[in-house]
Amino acid sequence: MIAALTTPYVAWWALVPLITFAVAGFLLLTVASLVRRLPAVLAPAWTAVAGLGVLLYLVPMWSRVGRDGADSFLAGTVGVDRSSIFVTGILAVAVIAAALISRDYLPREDLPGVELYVLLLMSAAGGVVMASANDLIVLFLGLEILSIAVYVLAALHLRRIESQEAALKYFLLGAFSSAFLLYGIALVYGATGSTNMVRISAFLAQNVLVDDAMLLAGLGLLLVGLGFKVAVVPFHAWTPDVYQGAPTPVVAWMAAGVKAAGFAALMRVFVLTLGTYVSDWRPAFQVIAAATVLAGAVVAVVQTDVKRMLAYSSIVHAGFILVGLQAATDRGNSSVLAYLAVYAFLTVGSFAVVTVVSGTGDASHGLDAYRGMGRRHPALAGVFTVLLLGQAGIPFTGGFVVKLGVLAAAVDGGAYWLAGVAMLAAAVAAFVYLRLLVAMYLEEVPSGTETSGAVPLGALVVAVASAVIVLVVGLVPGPLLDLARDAVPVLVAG
Amino acid sequence: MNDVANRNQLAYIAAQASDARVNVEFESEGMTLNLGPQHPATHGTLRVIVKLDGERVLRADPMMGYMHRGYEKLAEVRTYPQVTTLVNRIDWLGSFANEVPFILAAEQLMEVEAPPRAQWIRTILFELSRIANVILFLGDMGVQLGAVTPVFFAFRDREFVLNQIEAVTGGRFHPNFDRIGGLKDDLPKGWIEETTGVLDRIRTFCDEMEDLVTGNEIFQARTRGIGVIPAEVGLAYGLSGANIRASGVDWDLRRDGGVGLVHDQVDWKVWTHPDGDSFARYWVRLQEVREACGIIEQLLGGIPSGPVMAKVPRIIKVPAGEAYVETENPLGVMGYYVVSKGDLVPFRVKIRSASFNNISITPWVLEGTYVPDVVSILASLYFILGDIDR
Amino acid sequence: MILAADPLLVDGIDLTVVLIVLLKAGVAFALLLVAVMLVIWFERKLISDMQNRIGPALAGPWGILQTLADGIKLFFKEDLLPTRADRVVFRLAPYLSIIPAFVAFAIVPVGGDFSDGGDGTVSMFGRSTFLQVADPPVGVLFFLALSAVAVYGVMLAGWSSGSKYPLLGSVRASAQMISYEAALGLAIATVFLSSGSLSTHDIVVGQSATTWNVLATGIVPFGIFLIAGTAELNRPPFDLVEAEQELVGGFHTEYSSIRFALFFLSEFMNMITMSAIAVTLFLGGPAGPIVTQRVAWVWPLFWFFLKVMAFLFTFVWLRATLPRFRYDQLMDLGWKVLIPAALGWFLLIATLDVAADLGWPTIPVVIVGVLVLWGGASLLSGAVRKAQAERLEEADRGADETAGSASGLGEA
Amino acid sequence: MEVAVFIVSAVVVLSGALGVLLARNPVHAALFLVQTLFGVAVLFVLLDATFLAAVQVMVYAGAIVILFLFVIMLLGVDRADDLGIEPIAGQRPLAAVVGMSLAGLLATVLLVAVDGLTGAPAGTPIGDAGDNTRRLGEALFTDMVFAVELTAILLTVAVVGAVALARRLSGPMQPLPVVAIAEVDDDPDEATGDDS
Repeated sequence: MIAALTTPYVAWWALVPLITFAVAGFLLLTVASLVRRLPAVLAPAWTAVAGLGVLLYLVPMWSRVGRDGADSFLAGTVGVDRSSIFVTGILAVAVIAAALISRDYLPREDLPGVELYVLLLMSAAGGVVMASANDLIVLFLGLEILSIAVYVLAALHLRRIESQEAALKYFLLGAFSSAFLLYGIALVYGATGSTNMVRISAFLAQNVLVDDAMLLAGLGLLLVGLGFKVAVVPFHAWTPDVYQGAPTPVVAWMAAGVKAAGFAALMRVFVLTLGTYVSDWRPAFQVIAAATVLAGAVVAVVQTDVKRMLAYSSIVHAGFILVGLQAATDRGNSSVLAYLAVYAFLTVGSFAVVTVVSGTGDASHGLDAYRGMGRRHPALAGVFTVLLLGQAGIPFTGGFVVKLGVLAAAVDGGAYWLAGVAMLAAAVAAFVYLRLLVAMYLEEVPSGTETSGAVPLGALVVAVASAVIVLVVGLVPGPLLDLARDAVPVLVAG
Repeated sequence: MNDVANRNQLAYIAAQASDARVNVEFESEGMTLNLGPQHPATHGTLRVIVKLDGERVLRADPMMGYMHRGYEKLAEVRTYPQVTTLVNRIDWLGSFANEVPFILAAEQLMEVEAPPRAQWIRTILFELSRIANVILFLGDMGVQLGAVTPVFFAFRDREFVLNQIEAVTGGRFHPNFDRIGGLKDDLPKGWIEETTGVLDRIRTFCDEMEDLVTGNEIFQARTRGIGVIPAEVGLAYGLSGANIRASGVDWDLRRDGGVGLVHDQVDWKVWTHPDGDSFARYWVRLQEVREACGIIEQLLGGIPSGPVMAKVPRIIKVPAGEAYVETENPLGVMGYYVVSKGDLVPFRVKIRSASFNNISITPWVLEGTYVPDVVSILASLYFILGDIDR
Repeated sequence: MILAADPLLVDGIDLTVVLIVLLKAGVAFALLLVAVMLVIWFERKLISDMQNRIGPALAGPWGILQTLADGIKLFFKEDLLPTRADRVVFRLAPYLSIIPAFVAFAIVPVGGDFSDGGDGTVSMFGRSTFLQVADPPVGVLFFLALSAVAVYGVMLAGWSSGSKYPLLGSVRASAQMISYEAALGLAIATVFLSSGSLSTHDIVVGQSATTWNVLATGIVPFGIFLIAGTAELNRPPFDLVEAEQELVGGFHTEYSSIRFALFFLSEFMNMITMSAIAVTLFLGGPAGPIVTQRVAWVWPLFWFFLKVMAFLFTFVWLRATLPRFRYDQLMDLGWKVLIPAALGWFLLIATLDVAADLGWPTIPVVIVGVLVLWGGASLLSGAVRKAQAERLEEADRGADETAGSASGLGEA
Repeated sequence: MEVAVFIVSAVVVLSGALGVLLARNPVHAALFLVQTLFGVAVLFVLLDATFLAAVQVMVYAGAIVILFLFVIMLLGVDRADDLGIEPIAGQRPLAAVVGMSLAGLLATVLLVAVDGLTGAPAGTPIGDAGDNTRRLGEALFTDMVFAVELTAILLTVAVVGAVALARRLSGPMQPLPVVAIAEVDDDPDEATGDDS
């Protein structure tokens, strides 16, 4: 009576990262709900192993895509190419780092904690979906998986009212931006008759719309929706509050992972899908990028709370990435990916240090907490110095290399004024990092500060490893840039 | 003086302020609900002020006195025989039992003793009123949990018990039958056989209750582990009767008190339950009804012959002195403290009624329960409003 | 559009068709009203019998007009509006309760010959039609949607009264009805699997062709439907919404006069509708042996009403017998037992369907399926037990803390 | 006929939406939302999407708005909500400007694109009312299967999040951030000392 359905083709090998993250989360959840006293180390170890497994699996996947070319499957809703593999790699790194930082953070704050890891894994799964979505609906679902998990993660410090406040702000604005995104998707669907990115781009390549007002409106709304997620001016207002309130390991994930997934989505939607309309959206991107770098840098200067400072600095970074993205060229794309990679290391490292310094209660984020750190914790201060210099884009650090990359891409595209603005902003932002360095090395320890305390292993490993990687990339930039160059995003029909 | 007044005033203001703060806290947390004075659950005019967080009770305060009738004061202007008419109306479901401890106290002061036949009949009536009282509880427990049928069974079978009481005393609810030095009358003819038949009906009723209520899963879920009162807490609050026996305290004045009634002449058992929850209270009462049937049956078989009234003067003047007698009434321990100055009327009567103490544990036991449990726990504590507000 | 499945509407719409449809709607409406009147009397009489009482006896023979008398009395009573009530919503709520109750009955096929492959059509004024007001292609979903809407009546009545007991009642109502609607829906989903259609008419036809769904879906969904349906109706033992002993009258505490009568009416109407739906989904609707060919059209109606009566009797019987659940126990039953059971059974039946399609051997599939379900159930119960143990531990710790602070106070 | 139904339900939808915005009482706003959802359901029926119509009523009106109301009632936000307080100065006019401009933008889009709203025809029509449910199911299990599976993860995340946030911790909380809490001196000894 009922005819059998032909189910779509599934390239399981390409779904492994997504499935690993999701299943690891589900399993952890199941085990945690059945076993009464889980050893505290199990959940972080499990999470880190899942991330590591994904990272290792990406190597054969990378070469397979290189050999067979990009693939699209599940009725064309998922595409796998080297750029999505690259972003997945960044996500995996961020997951590992966040898990390692959390390992000591949760016991210190006396928080119960399997949910943090479960949500971390799930939101990573959402990020992977975003990085490989070939359909706007799938993209939206990935975005929601990622964001809802992160809203909750932001509130997970149940003992701090600021944490809940941050989550609420993030949630409200995030939900708002999701609505914009959905509206944008609806309008784009209305204009092109499909939500599939491949079909949209094919349609736009083959047809010239008599009237593109609807498409343009949809495009604008998509930009607003995604702009909220990656925190570019003027959609950045939530960032400082949320970064300040949320638990610091979560902030590390938010800054590294969420941003990577968000930019991957921006790249897929604008550069790939709506590439034919580049002349329409590029000016908007340029203005936003310029505003972002400038506003972020200037406001960062007047901050006294280090987490807020880093939040504004992440806004500046987002602006820089946008500078690369607006070029809409292969060079621009690869510069964006390289920037995302280095930026991930810079932020997870920095927030690892911030986690350690913040002390029990996750409360001391003022500059005071950093005064005289050079004497109290020379090693930690040294690592932090490297990371800050990297963020400032000082030569011989990875930050310099990737900043150069995006600027070059912009100059290539002829956006000289934008490159100029970005360099100016970088100079202003450098002042922020210098201020921290001055506080660490040149100022006295304020009286009454507890003098020492063992540095927890997980955070230390993350901080040191990031610093080393940032330095290595700065000194030997070739491999990373090659990888980023090979990670070309493409859309292929399923 | 001024200083003290100020201090008092300040203390008062401080108390008001802290009350206000508590109220503000509670208001912001949830809401205040008045269960009563008019409410289906309180069968009478008890008012319980319940502060809720959602459906969870943060605090419950019983407010009593809506039905206070001043019997203790009224008794001071009534002659001794007249007082029984008043005290009948304290626990109106087991009226005869109210008269007994007062009469016993008066007898103690006058140093008279009822003849054996009167003592046996007194005990039989005492236990009959227990049955009449407690089987209503057994039915009511179901009603408070939402099962309406058992109470109709209870009313049906209580009718037979009341008939028997009426046959002896002439009054169904308020017999006013006990006299200082004995009883008003002897048993009517054929009463003993009829009563045996009634006891069988009551036993059948108990079996019905076992079938209909006790084994019901929902009933068990609603009563087991609910309103648990540990023995020491119960004792500290002065609980008595089945309420304390359900917490595992083996204490029954019919066996341990032994004044004036002849429970020691028959073979019976004091039932206890270790759990102390609502179910235990229900179960202990069910067993007590059965046990009361056994007691009456044995007593009926061996009523001694003889007069039912000792020799007492026609106008009763109780010699000066004081006496306190308590008995194990259907609701718990009931005691009368009678002070006489040698007049026609008592100088002072203090009534220790069981429900007043039983209900005083509500703030303790209701904290942290849910609204439906408030009702079921109140029902399982089993109070009669008249027994709270005398 | 939505009514297109009825053969009456296939050949275009003319005046006769319109009149027939109006007639059907009118008859259904009148029938339902009379039925409600009788059902109220039936319940009161039956429960009186079960409780050693006589029940209504004065109005009409055997008190059969008692409901009518009550209705008239209520109609002439004063209509009270509490001062703190939300006027508009307070007036609106009874209608939100009664309209879904009326409309939901429209999809129930009450008669028509379904035996021997009959498709249940009857001929009326020369047209053939179904004995149901409407047969939308998503009929059962229509019923679920309406029962979802019916929650509003109860909920808003409680809220708009501006009084505490009704508010508690409506808070309970909202949670309870949503929770049990999930179980109800999952139980019905199993019927969809075995019938392959959402239309009530098709479901009845399908059952007459094979076996009744109560067997075809393996009893369990039927049991779940009955329990969840009772909860959905707010009948004992799930009548927490009204819970006389706790909440006085629950959501309708503040209602009087005709508005109260509307609530009363809709409650019993829902009872009839729920019974009729249960008959339709699980017991073959009007199907049954046609004993005499002379008045053949009466028999389906007779069987249908007999089956409905059986359900009504069950509802009354439950009311006479069972105590009420507590709120949290109700939620436990719904979420930890009924929904998982309904879902698991749904999956099992689906697996068997697939196995039959693909020609897998039945017995191993059943064994594996049951094992998987058992595994899932033990995982679930393990998690529940662990959570309970943890909660107890937490409570102990909390109690220790308060005890500690209390003793500390004592020392101070 | 269809036009009439469309106009009526459009009026219902729009007036409901306006009601949501303008109602002062959150419960009334939620009820207006229900009105809108019903109007949308009728529009679905008009498009022969009967399954969607039923599900729309079941899920949105029957569950989601009920939960809204549940929360509104439980928290009692219908009572003490002062809309007069403006935490950020000037946000209302700003919001009005932004909202108006957004509305203007969309209106312009609609007006400008009057000749053809869509560039391409949407996929094949989804069949008549009878076939509709089956087609929808097929789409969910073929073209949209990945989205359906993702929804499972999404819902799990939401449930885990809700449970994690609803948890109550034992042990001390972090102190509230210091934002001008008035010091209350309620030491009775001192107070009496002053008086005597």
